[in-house]
Amino acid sequence: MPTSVGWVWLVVVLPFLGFLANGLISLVKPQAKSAVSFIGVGVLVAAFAVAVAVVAGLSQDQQGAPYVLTYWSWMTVGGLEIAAALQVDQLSAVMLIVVTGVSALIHVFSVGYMRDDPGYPRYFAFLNLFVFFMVLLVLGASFPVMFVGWEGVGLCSYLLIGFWYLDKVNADAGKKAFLMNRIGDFGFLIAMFLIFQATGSLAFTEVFEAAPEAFTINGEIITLITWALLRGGAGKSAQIPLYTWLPDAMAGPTPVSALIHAATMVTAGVYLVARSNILFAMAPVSSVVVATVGAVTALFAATIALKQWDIKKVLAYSTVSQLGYMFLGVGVGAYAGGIFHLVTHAFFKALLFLGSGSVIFALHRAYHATHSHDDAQDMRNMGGMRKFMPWTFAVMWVATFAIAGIPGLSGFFSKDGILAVAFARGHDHPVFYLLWLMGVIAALLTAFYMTRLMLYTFHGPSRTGEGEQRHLAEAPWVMTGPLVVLALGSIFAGVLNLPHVLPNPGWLEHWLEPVTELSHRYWNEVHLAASTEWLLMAVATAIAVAGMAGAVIMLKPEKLKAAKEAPAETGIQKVLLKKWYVDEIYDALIVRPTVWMSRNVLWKFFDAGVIDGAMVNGSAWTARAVGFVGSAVQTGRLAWYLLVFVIGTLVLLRAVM
Amino acid sequence: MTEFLGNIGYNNWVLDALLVIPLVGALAVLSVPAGEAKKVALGVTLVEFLVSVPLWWTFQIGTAAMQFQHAYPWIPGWGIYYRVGIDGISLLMVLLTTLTMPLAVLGSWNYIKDKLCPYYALLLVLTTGMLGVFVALDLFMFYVLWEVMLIPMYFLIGVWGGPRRLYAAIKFFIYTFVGSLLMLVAILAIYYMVGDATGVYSFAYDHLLENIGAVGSWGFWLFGAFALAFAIKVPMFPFHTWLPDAHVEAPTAASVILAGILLKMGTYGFLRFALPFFPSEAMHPTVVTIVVGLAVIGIVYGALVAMVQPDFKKLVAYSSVSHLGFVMLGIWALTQASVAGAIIIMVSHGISTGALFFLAGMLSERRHTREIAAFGGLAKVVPGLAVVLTVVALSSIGLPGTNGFVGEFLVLIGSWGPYPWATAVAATGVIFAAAYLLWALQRIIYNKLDKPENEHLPDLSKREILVLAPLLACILWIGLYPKPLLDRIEASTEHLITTVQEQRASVAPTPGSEEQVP
Amino acid sequence: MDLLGSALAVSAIIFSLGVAGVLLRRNAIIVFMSIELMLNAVNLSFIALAQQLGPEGQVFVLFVMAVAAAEAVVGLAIIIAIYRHKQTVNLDKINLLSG
Amino acid sequence: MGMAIDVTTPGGFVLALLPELVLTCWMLVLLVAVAWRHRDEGDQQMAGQLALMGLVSTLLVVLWMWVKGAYPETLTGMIALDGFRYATSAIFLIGAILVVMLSLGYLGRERILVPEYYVLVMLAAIGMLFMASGADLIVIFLGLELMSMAIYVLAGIDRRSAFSAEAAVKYFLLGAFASGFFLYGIALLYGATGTTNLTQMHYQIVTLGLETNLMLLAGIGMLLIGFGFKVAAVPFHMWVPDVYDGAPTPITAYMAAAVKAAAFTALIRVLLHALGASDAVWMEIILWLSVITMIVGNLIALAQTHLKRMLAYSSIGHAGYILAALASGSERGAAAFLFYILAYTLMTLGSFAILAAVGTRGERDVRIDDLSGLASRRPWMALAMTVFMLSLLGFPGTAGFIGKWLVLSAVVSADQIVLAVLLVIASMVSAGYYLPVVMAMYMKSAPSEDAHSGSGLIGAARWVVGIAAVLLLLLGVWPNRVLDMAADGAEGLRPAPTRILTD
Repeated sequence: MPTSVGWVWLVVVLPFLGFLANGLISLVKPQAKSAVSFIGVGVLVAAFAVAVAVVAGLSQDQQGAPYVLTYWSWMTVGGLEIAAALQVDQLSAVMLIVVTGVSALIHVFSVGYMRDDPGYPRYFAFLNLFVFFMVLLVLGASFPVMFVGWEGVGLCSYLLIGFWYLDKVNADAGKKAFLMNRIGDFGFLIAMFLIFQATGSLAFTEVFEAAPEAFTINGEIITLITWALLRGGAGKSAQIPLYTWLPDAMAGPTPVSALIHAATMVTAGVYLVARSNILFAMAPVSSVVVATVGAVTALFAATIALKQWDIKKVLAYSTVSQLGYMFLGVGVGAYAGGIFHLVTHAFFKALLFLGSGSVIFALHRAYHATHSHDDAQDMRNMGGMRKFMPWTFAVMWVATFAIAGIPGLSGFFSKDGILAVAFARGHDHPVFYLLWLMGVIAALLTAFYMTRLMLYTFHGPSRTGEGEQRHLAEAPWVMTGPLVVLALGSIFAGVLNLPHVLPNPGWLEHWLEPVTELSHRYWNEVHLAASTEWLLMAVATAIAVAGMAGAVIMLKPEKLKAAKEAPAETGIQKVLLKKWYVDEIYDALIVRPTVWMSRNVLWKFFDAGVIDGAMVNGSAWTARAVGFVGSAVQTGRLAWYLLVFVIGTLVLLRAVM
Repeated sequence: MTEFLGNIGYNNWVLDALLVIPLVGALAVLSVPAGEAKKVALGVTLVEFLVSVPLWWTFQIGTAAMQFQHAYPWIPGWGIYYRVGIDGISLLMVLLTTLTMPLAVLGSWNYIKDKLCPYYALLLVLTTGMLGVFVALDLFMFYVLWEVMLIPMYFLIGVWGGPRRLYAAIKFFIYTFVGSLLMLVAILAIYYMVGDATGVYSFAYDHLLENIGAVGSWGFWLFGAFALAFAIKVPMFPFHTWLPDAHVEAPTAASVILAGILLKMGTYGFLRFALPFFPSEAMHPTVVTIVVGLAVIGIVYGALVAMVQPDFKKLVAYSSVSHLGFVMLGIWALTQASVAGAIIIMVSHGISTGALFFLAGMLSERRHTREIAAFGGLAKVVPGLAVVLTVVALSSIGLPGTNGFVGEFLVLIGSWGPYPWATAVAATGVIFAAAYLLWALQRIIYNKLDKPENEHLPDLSKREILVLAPLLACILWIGLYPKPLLDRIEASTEHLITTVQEQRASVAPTPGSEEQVP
Repeated sequence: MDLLGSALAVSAIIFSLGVAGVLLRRNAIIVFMSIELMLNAVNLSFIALAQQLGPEGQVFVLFVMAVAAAEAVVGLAIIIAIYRHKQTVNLDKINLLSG
Repeated sequence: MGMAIDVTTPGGFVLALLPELVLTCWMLVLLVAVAWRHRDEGDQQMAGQLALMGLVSTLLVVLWMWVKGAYPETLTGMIALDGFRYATSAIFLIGAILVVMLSLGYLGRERILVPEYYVLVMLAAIGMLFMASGADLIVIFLGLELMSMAIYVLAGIDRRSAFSAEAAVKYFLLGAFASGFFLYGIALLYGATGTTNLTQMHYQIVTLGLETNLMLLAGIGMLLIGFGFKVAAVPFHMWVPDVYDGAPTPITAYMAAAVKAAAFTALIRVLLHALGASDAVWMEIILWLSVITMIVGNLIALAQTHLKRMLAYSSIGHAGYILAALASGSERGAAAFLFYILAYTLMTLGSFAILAAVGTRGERDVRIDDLSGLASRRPWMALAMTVFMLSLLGFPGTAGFIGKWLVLSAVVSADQIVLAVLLVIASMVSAGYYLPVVMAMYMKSAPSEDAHSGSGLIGAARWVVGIAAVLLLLLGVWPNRVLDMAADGAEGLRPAPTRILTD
């Protein structure tokens, strides 16, 4: 084992130390901001450095086998052995770099973004804690250890969404995120139980090794397991039907949205599927379900993104949609493709969020200066921001091109990779053509709504109030710096996994080979003629251009009115703005009935009424009532006593004789 | 260290000392002025704790035999002895008790304002009672202590409790009394049946266990009597309605002890008596269906009802119903993992729920109400308390890395094999748990700080930190490294499982059991 | 029917009459007299039985007579006591204590 | 081996009846004394102390005989000389002693200036002693009547109270009525077996095969009715609440404890000793009596608001428990009875003593709620009352529990599990009225500042309460010695048929 791989525990421990230190500061001396920044960012940079060293060590290694580093025995009972162990392999390496790298950048950005917030130390403590759990998630060597990270990131997400907890909306959103995640985690748990029952282990290496013998292809058990895992992944990665928490999660500080709800945590579901690729490969039906869920989500979320006015909500639905792509990717067996999109998405979506954060930051400061209470996130209050924020404006366009799929940028390659495989699978079953088509339409919508976002935000006249405009300014360098780095990533990350028709293709695919090869024999080889591949790329380009052009032609930023003066939406527009009323439907069908039933039926009627009232107090009351009757029979009249006596006598004598 | 302990004969007197120290302490507390009572009580419970701590190391891992065992005649004419001894399961319960008691005293420090001497004396008497139940190896002694414990608790609730304390106290008493009296009849019946069969009339646990075959066809009734007594104590749905009332009205320390230790006596009773004595009855398909069904219903029902409680303590009380459902499920699944998990939950529920009750007490000490709606935005005012409350709530939710997860996970994964459907339903408990606790958390420490009374509350005092810190440490310790605990209970659980399965096979081979072999 | 049988039957009848008197009358004195009637009915049985079974029964009768005399003393005294309070010996009116 | 007594010799006869004779002498002395000195409170105290001396010396005699292990040389005497007699006699005398101690202050407080009171207490005690020692139905009948008549008078001893007088009338008329049945029962048994001697009766039943003889059965039934009345078995219990309620409290305690114990003693001796061969008949009856007595007593007690009536009904419930012990038809049951009745005597006397102390303005009117706040005003009194209540409830740690444990043991060992279950269910119900007493004392605050200011234990009553409470706790934790004594006392009570036959 390369020496540096052995350092991997540092990547886990460093953020945790940061959390402890910052947590302590937040309780003891909250005004020590510079120390907080130093610790918070420092541990991340250090963790990133160690991560690079670990991956470098791994890359020099020729064995290709995963390294499992066991630290202590966690739960050992009977046949169950779960160790506190980390696993370093090609897949976790990729994730490690992305997580620590993007996190480090976002930490830096946060130094600027959050500098005036009274909860500054707490913020960094939570952010550090998040990185700790995220690293644990990607490094965990078994399902339960991964689950620790899995739930941990959910917790941090909860804490950070509700960061401004004094506002009920934020606290609600955090709770909703945690609960939705938990619903998914239920699936994760069930999957673990099934896996343990079938293979007798929960460690990745052992499970995957045992899988070919333990399961039959398309068997009942494996299908159940993968369904359950999918449920877990869908919760974490905001797929239908558990996606509604993610848009609400925008209630948290914007860097949090960028880090947790775009770049890292929400991709955990994709990671989970990729990690368990052999299980999914052995359950083709589940894979199709994964792909379908992904494609439908991609399309569905994109439609909602079309009509959102809140800049972060647009990005949130965009994230849901892009996550759908990743699911589509891993669902069609393009595990490397899914991970690839995960990586590129981490760059450009983080960039978009941070960019929007930068805009919001500027607007917020302006409103703060004029004591206005207008919504700093509503695009109708923006417009013409390019004048004030040139850097932000530039990098946001880069990201928009990337996500829209303009050739040469990272998003083009990653999205195309997934769609190409989906198309190729059409050979096996026509349903994949349909999925491909949905992906393409979603891509069209993506290009459209992203352009819409850019147009309304940066172009046209400024709809920000006159007074406020004086206060609008570009963000400080601690914020723009990370943006630039991410922009570079968004542009160039594509080279990681170029299509086969280009030179140096498929580097990431090759790198992940040791992890994904397990599943190779269950999937048909993907065959795409070079011409088809070129054709698909052309289609993708056309779609992207069409979407963007359509937006430019159809939308008139100059005619838009500020939020306060805007007319109410009607018809399908309103339905889209209200997100197809999914939240309301969930609320009416699940949440309210559950609470109502719990309160009125279970508690007040059954618990207090039937059990406690009728049975417990009822029996006490009955006994007492009988007692009162008996007491009333005791009339005090001797004649009656004598009568009872004689009746007793007769009965007794009858019994004796 | 071990040498020193050997020299002073630690193993020979430790259990007796644990039972005697609190009683002596109680007399001492009664004889000092009121102001000193709590200090004396704290001292006594600390001594008690220190005396118990070496058990952790002197306890021999890897054997299921009762350790530190010895007996003195009590009513020898009736085969009644003072017989004590512990195995891994009792060890954890004993240590949980001795750990909880000093905290309970500390937690009552300012909360209890009048009749101090009797209060602390009762706490100490209660300690003896609880420890006695966990170490007794004589059914008569077990029964006596099981009942005697009711009295201090009855007074603690009834004298120092909340507004509806009278109702809660008598309900608690009669509920428990109902179950335990039938158990008394069952104990006597076993005594005579075994005595008639063997000629040796004795209440010794071992003796009765060995010859339990003598009860013959009465097994079901006897099991039923034991099961009812324990089920009420657990409390299993639908015998749980004493719990919310008792919890809500009891003073903080009593709630902590109730939740932390008293409830465990029910599950302990199942592990120690009901299952080993009546394996074939307990594992009869009908009984299994009922118990597992009630356990699962309890999990979901407790959680749902907890969700809508306006009173924080009541919420925690119903959450106990839910958690103890997991324990029952784990015990009945009868696999290594599930039983070990059940025992871990017994310990960790004691810690987490204990901590929650402490926190509820601290909140109501500050605001003189337990209504969740009376709070809001406290994280801003009392950040320390908010942090602790969050951590404890998360442990109660079963967040991985905390004690709650280890137990629930082991129970569920162990129960999956025998009862997949029930386990699946039980696993939804993790969702509901998150629902009720996070909602409560939100309404207490988050949301708008809109009540003026809440604006100037003091944060945790040093004493309160002292109460909570050990619990927090345990939460993380058991969450991250439960191996020492698991090691200590492994032999006992294994023994339990094999005994039950062997006896079940030998006593009454049911047609169903052969089918289950593959 | 032999003599013993008839004596026992008469005794049983008298005893029943006594019980009936106790049940039906409300005057304490008369009730008490009915009780005395019961005792004497039993005495009749004793005497009849003693004829066959030996002297124990006759001895018993003497004791019963003594007891009955004592009982009459105590009983009448008690009835007088209640009469002082209530100015009546109607048992239906003597029901301060009930419930 | 103990001391053999030949009752056929005058000396032996005197020895056999020594306790009764001693007590009778004391009673006569006292009677003479109060004939001369009956004017003021001082005279009354003197009478009480004399009575106390008489009872204590009799107790010593009984214990002496027990320790000596006096036994009869011939088996068929009229006087029993066995452990059961000594044990029960001792318990009656303890009861009587405690009652006298209780009365010393009570009579003065209630202004009942009747020194003959103590004579009557002693007379009743003599009756009880005869009931314990009677090995012949004649002796038992005489003892019963002697005891009853003394108690009739005692119930009405408070001449100024209409309640007292009413209690006396009710008790007297019903008691005399029941005596009629009792006597008829004896006549029938005599008719069936030709004897009134218990041992001979057993012999006759076994040798003549009279187990199901109609006359015998009728006799058993009548006898059970007579005893059922005295022990307050439902449905012959109707007098109990009213009489207990109306009688002066020490006398109520006396009736609840010693009188009932004496009736049980005679009943057990008759059933086990004489009618053991017909146990199939009476066990069934006793079982049913036990069940309805427990249930009715406990349920009605639940509805009571006044302490005195509650205790009265509770004593019916306890009669049910003791009947359950009898229903086992074994010496184990008799041993259980012995222990139980001792514990019961202590706790009943204790709780009535507290009632008397609290009820300075009339015990009849003391509601359970009137005890509110007693714990803070009279902590020791409240503590003692708690012990009594818990003991009555049969809670572990008190003698009441050991007693109930023994009863249950007897029942279970006789394979009457259903009865055992009913018994514990009845006990559960009883928690519903014993606990509120504790609750009122400790958990409710006093209604007014001066509540309980007048209440307090007077003089010797303090000792009664103290001794009872301590003994109850002691016997609850360390009952060994008394258990042995109870087992010893019950031994040989039920003669084995073979032993009689070979005699």
